[in-house]
Amino acid sequence: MTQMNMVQAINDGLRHEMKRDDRVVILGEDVGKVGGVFRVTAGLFDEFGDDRVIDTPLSEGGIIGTAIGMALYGLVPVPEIQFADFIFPAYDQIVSELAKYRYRSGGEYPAKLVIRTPVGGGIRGGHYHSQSPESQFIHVAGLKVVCPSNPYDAKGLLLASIRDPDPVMFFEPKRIYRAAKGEVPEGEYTVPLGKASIIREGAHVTVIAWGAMLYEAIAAADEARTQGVECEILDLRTLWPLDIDTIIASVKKTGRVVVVHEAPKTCGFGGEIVALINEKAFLHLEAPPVRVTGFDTPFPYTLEMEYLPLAHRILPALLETARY
Amino acid sequence: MTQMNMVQAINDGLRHEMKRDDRVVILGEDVGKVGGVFRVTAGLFDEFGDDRVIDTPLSEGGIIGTAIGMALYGLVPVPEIQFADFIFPAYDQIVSELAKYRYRSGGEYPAKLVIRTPVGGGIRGGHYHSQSPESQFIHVAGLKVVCPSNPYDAKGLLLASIRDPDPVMFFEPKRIYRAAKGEVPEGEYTVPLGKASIIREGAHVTVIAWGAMLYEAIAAADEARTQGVECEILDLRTLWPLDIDTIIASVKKTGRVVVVHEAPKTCGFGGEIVALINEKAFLHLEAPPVRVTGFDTPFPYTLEMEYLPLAHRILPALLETARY
Amino acid sequence: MAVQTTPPAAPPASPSPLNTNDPDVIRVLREDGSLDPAFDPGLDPETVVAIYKHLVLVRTLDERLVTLQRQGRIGFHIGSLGEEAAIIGSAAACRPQDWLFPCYREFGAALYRGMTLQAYMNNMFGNSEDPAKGRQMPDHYTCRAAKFGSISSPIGTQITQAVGFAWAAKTRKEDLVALTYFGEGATSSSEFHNGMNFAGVFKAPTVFFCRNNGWAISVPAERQTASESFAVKGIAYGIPGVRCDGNDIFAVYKCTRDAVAHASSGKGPILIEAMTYRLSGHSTSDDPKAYRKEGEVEFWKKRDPIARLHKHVLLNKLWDDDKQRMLDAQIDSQIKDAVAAAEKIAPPSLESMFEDVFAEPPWHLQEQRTALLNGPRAKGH
Amino acid sequence: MAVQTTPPAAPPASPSPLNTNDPDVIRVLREDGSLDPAFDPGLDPETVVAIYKHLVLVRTLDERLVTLQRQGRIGFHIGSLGEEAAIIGSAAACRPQDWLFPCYREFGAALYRGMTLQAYMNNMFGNSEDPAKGRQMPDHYTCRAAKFGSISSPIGTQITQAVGFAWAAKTRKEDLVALTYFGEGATSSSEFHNGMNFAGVFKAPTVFFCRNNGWAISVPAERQTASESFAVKGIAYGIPGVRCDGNDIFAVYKCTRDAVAHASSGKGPILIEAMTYRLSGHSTSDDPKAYRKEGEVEFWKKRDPIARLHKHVLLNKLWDDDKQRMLDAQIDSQIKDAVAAAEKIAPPSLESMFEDVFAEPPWHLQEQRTALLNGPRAKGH
Ligand SMILES: Cc1ncc(C[n+]2csc(CCOP(=O)(O)OP(=O)(O)O)c2C)c(N)n1
Ligand SMILES: Cc1ncc(C[n+]2csc(CCOP(=O)(O)OP(=O)(O)O)c2C)c(N)n1
Ligand SMILES: [Mg+2]
Ligand SMILES: [Mg+2]
Repeated sequence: MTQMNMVQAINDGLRHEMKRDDRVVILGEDVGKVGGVFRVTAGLFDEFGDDRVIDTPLSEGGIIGTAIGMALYGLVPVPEIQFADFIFPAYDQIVSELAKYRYRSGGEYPAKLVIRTPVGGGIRGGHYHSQSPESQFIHVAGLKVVCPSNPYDAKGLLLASIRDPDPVMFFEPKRIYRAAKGEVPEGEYTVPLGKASIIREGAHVTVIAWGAMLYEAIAAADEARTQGVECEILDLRTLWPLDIDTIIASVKKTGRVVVVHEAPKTCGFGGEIVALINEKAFLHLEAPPVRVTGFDTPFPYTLEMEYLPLAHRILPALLETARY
Repeated sequence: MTQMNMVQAINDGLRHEMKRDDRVVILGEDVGKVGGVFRVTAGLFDEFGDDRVIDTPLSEGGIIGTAIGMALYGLVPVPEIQFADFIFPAYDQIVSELAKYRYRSGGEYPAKLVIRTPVGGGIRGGHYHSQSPESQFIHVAGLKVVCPSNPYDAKGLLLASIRDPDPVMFFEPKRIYRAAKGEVPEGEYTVPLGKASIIREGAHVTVIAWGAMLYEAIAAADEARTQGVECEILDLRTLWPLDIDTIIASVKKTGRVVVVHEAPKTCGFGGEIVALINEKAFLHLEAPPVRVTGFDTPFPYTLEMEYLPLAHRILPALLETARY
Repeated sequence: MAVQTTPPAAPPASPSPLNTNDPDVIRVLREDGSLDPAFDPGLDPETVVAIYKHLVLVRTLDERLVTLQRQGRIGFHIGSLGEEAAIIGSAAACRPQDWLFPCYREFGAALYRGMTLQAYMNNMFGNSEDPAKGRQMPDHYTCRAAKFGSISSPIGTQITQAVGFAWAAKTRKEDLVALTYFGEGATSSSEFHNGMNFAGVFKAPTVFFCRNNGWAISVPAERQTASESFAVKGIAYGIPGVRCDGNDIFAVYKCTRDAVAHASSGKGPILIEAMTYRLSGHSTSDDPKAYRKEGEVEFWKKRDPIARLHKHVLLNKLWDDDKQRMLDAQIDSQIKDAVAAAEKIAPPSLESMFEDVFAEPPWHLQEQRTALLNGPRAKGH
Repeated sequence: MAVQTTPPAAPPASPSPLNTNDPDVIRVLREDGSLDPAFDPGLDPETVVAIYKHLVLVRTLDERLVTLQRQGRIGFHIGSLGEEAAIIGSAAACRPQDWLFPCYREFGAALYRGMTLQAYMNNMFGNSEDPAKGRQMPDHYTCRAAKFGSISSPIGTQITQAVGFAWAAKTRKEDLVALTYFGEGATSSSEFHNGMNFAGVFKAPTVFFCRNNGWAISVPAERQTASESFAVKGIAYGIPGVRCDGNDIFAVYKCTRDAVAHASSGKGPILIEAMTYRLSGHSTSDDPKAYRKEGEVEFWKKRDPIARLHKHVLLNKLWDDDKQRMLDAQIDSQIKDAVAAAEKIAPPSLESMFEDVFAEPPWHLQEQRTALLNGPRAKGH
C-alpha cells in the first residue's frame, strides 16, 4: 500500500498492465515525452518506448480510428483523448464503428479498446475543458462506461477495463486528479465493472453520484445528517452497465432518491436512472426522484461554481426529498 | 389544399421558403441535380440554381462546418444529411460549434441553420440507414429538435424552423415519407415549435409518441379501445423544447403514461420524459410510466420488425398500464 | 470455378510504375489484347485464366442479384459492374498474409480471397448463416478467414482502421500489408485525411486503393476535389501516388503488387488511383439516368474490363467458346444452388438479436430478450 | 498607441510570391534591417511605425498577462510570443471588408483590427463586460465590430466555417475574403481537410494562414505530417501554397496581401505557411522545458520578429530610443489602466448564465434560472 492521488494511481495501473501484457499500447496527443498534459502517462514513454507510448498527430478521429485497427489486429490500445470535450471528432469512429464492431461482424471482429479521457468542471476550463459527455456514450449500445472517484477504484477499474472483452469509455474526473488521495495496493487487483459501492448506509434518502460530485454528495449528506437526515450514498463507479440491483435495493429501503451529475440535466444519465427506478421500484417511491445537475447551458467560465451541482445545491434537495 | 405525402410537403415547404427569402440555401450530398436520394429537394436545383441548391463533396463535417460559416455571414442554410446515421462526422461541428455559437459569443454570432435528415427504421436499412439519434442532440444545450408525423405538420414545422432564430435539427421519419398522406395548404402557414398535438383524447392512459411510431401508437390505442382502454395520444412534433404543459395536463388526467420511441431505450428521450413527469406530476401517477422503445442493440436488418416498438409491443404496455 | 486463395509465385522483376514520373495513367493491356512489356507483371497463364473466370463469376453474380432484388427476394444489392478488374486485380496481387479493409463494392475480392459463395449469398438473404447473422444489410458481410474486414456503411471509416491494423503489425515486426478500398468520393471524408496522415507519419504498410469510378451516387468526381487527380493527394501526406487504368487487370495487378512490395519493405504507404467506371447505378436503389452524362456509358462499355481480358485470353489461345459455354453453365448452377440454399435457411433467431452487443449480455439485454421472447410477434416479415 | 483599423492604400505593384516557383521560404527583411526589393510590399513609413508600435504593445501585453496569471489574478493566458509578425503582418494586410476566423493566439490581430484593449482585458478577467460575458476562458473572446470571429477551443473548426463564410459572400457577389488562422498541428484535424477541400471545389475566397510555430503543445511539427512542408498540402486540394518567413513582417504582409488579392479576384483560395516559433510555453499551463530541443530557443531568439523590425526602423531613421521610452511608458499605463478597470468590473450576473443559449429562454431554462436565483450561493468564487 502506498498513498497515491488519482493521477499516480492511473499511471501505476497503466504501467502494471503494460508490463503484464505487451499488447497494451497507449496513443494520443502529448502522451509520450511529456507524459500527457495531466501527466497521467508520465514515465511510460521512457519505460516502454515509442512503439507502445505514441505521440500522435492532432486528430482524435485518427487516434480512435487507428486504435480500432490496432485492436482488430490484436493489440489492446488505451488511447487518451486529451479532454473529453475534444472527443467529438472521434464520435463517428466510436459510435458507428467501435461500438458496433463485434455485433455487425457476427462476433468475428471484436474491437476492444479503453478510451481514457478527463471529464468534468471546476478547473476554470470554460466551455471546452469541463464537459461530462457520459450520456452521449451510454445511449450507444456496445460501450461500457466507467468513472472512478478515488485512486483505489481508479487503478482497480482501469485494470478491469483493460481486461474486459468490450470497449470501455474510461472517464477520469480531472477536478480530483490530485485532490483525491488514498491507499493504493502495489501490483495486481481489480475492481469489477458493473458494481457500485455503498459509501455510506442511511435510512432516509438514497444519493446516487460518481466521480468528482461524489464528494459534494458526501459533504451535503454530512450537513443533512446534522439536520436529522440520514443518506445512503452510492458511488456508481461503472455507469454502464448500471448496478441496478444495488440502486433498487437502496431505493426500496429509503423510498427517496437524489441523483447528482455535472452534465446538463436534459437527457443526462440522471433521467435514465429515474426512469429505471420507476420501472423497478415504483410502489416504493415516497417522494419524486430528484436530479441535481449541471444546467442546460454550455459550461460557463466565471460562474462555474454556480453551474456545478455542488454540496450547497445538493443539500436542499436532500432535505426536501427526505421531508416530502 | 392539395393531397401530399411527406416528401412533397417538405419539398413544397422548402420551395416556399426559398422563394420568400433568398438567404435560404440548401447543401448536401446528391441534393442538387437528382434532388436527394429520397427526392425531397427535387426540382429545386433547376428552379433556384447551383448557388442555392448545392451538391457538396462527400463530407458531413464539411457540409455543416461550411453551413455554419454561411449562417454567420447571414444566409439561412438548410443542409441535408443524407441519413441521420451519417451525421456523426459532423457531430463536433454541431455540438461544439453550432449549439454554442450564440452563447459563447455573448450573442454576437448567432449561427442559425436547419439541419434536415431522415431518421428511423422499417425500410430494411440495417445498422446504418435506420437510427434515431434524437437524444444525442436533445442533450446538447442550444439545439431545438423537431420530428413531424404528417405532411401538414412537416411543412408547417419546416417553415417555423426556418424562421426560428435558433438552430433546429429537423428529423424526417423516412418510413412514412410516402406512406403518410394528407391535405396540405398551398403557400403560407406555420406550425409553432414547442407545441404537441393531441391526436385523441382519452381518460385512461397517456401515450406519448412522434414521427413514424405515432401510427403504431394509434393502432395499438384502437385495439386497446376495443378492450375498454381509452388512450390519450400525444404527438410531440417538437421534441425539444418539450411541450411539458400538454404532457403534464394529460398525465394529471390519466395518471398513467406510455412513451414510445424507436431509439434504444437507455438514455433515450423516453427516460427524460419519465423523469420530468416524476418531477411535475408525481402524486398523480397511478402506475409506473412505461417506455416501449428500440432495444439496446445496434439496429438489426432481418429482424427489424421485432426490434421496432410497433403496435403489437405497444398494446400490452397500454393494457398493463391501464390495469396496473 | 475453384476460388484461388494463394497468388502465383512472384514472376521475374519488371520496372515499377511507382518509380516512373510519368504523369500518365499506367496501362499494360493494349487495344488488341496484347501486353505492353514495359509494365507487364508477367502473370502465368493459369492465373490469368483463373482471374478471367472469376471476373465472369462476379459479373454474372451482379446481374443475378439485381434480378433477385427486383423480384423482392433480397432487399438490396450494391454491385461492381465495370469495376471488376480494379477490385479483383488488386485482391489477386496481395499476398496471403495481407489483409483487405473493404468499402462495400468488393465482394469480388472477398470471393477471390476465399469467402464461399454460399456465405456471401447467406448475407444477401440475411439468414441465420449470414456471417453478419442477418444484422446488416446485404453486401455488409465479414470474412476473417479470408483476411477480409467487416463492412460498414459509413464512408471512409475503414481507411483509418486499415492504417492502425498495418501499423500494429509493423510494431510487432510482422510482414503484412493492409490494403484498403474506397471510392473517389471517400477521399473527401475526414477519415481519408486521418488515415493518410497517420500512415505517412508512422510509415504504416498500407495500400490505399481508390476506385475512381467517376461518381459518388449522383456527384461527379470533379465535384469531390479541385486537385489534378486523386493520386496527387498523396503529396499532402508524403505518400507516393500512382494512377492506373482500372479496367486493365494487368495494370492494376502490377501497380498493386509493387505497392505491396514497397509497403512491406518498410518504405511506407502507397496511394493507388484506379481509373474505372460504375456501369450500374450506385445500388439497386439508384437510377443513374437522372445524372449521367451523354455518351459516358458508351465510352466505358467500349473499355469493359472483362471484354478486354477476354480479347487477351483469346489472342493467347488461353480460351475459346466451348470453355466459355462450360464456364457460364457452371457459374449458372453454382449461383442457382447458392440462392436456393440461402433461401431455405431460416432467419436469425430472436435471441441472436441480443448476442454480440457485448461479449456477455448484461442484465438489461437479458431483460429485453426475455420481454421480446415472451411478448407477441410482429407480423409481416 | 492609436489602433489602426484601415490598412494603407495599396502601394505600387511588385511581383507576387504566389507566382514564384521558388520552393524556398519568401523573405524580405534582411539581416541588416534592409529590405529585399524583389518582394518589398512597399509599406509607407507611417504604417511600418504603426505596426512596430503594435508589435511592442502585443509583446508587452503577453508578458503582463503571464504575470497576472502567475499572481492568480487571471485564470489563463495563451500568448503569441515570437509569433507577433506572423499574426499582425497578416491582419494588417487584410482589407477593411475582410474577415478573420481566428485560432486562439491572435489577440494581436483582434486589437490591430480595432478591438479595444479594454474589451480584450475584460475577457481575460471574465467579467460582465467581457464580450463573451464571462462564459469562456480567457483568450476566447469575440469582436464582430472588428470582423473578428468567435474563438473556440476545438482545433480546426474555424477553418471550415471561414470557408463557408467566404463562399456565402461569393454567392452574394460581395467582395470580401475570409482569412483563417490555425497552427501547423491543426493541419492534422479533419476540419482542415474539409475546409481546404470545399474551398478548392467552390473557389471560396479564403486565405488559409498556417502559423507553423514548430510545436503543437509538446508534439513537434515533423510528427504532424510526412509531407515536405505544410504549404505543399494545398496540392491535394488544387490550392496554391506559399511559405514565408513568419518572423519577417514584410514577407508576411506581402504574401497575405497578394493572397487576399488573388482570392478576391475570383482565382480561389491560397494556403500560406508562415515559418515562425512559439517562444513561450503553449500556454500558462505548459512548461516547454520538458520537450524543447537543444538550442532551439536561442536559434529563434536571434530571429525575434520585433528585434528584426526594430533594426529596420532604426536603419531607416523611423525610430529612436526616446520614441521607444515614450512608447513603453504609454503602453505601460494603457495596460495598467485596462487591468485596473477590468478588475473593478463585476462578474456576470447569475441571470446571464441562462441567456443566449437560445434567442429566448424556453420554460426549462426559466425554471433553472429561478431555482438558481432562489437557491443558496456557492462559496469561493
Ligand atoms: C458518412 C457517409 N455519408 C454518406 C453516405 C451515403 N453514401 C453511400 S455511398 C455514397 C457515395 C460514395 O461514393 P464513392 O466514395 O465514390 O464510392 P462508390 O460508391 O462510387 O464506389 C454516399 C454519399 C455514407 N454511406 N456515409
Ligand atoms: C480537437 C482538439 N483536440 C485537442 C485539443 C488540445 N489542444 C489545444 S492546442 C493544441 C495544440 C495545437 O497546436 P497547433 O495547431 O500547432 O497550434 P499552436 O498552439 O501551436 O498555435 C492541442 C492539442 C483541442 N483544443 N482541440
Ligand atoms: Mg465513386
Ligand atoms: Mg503549432
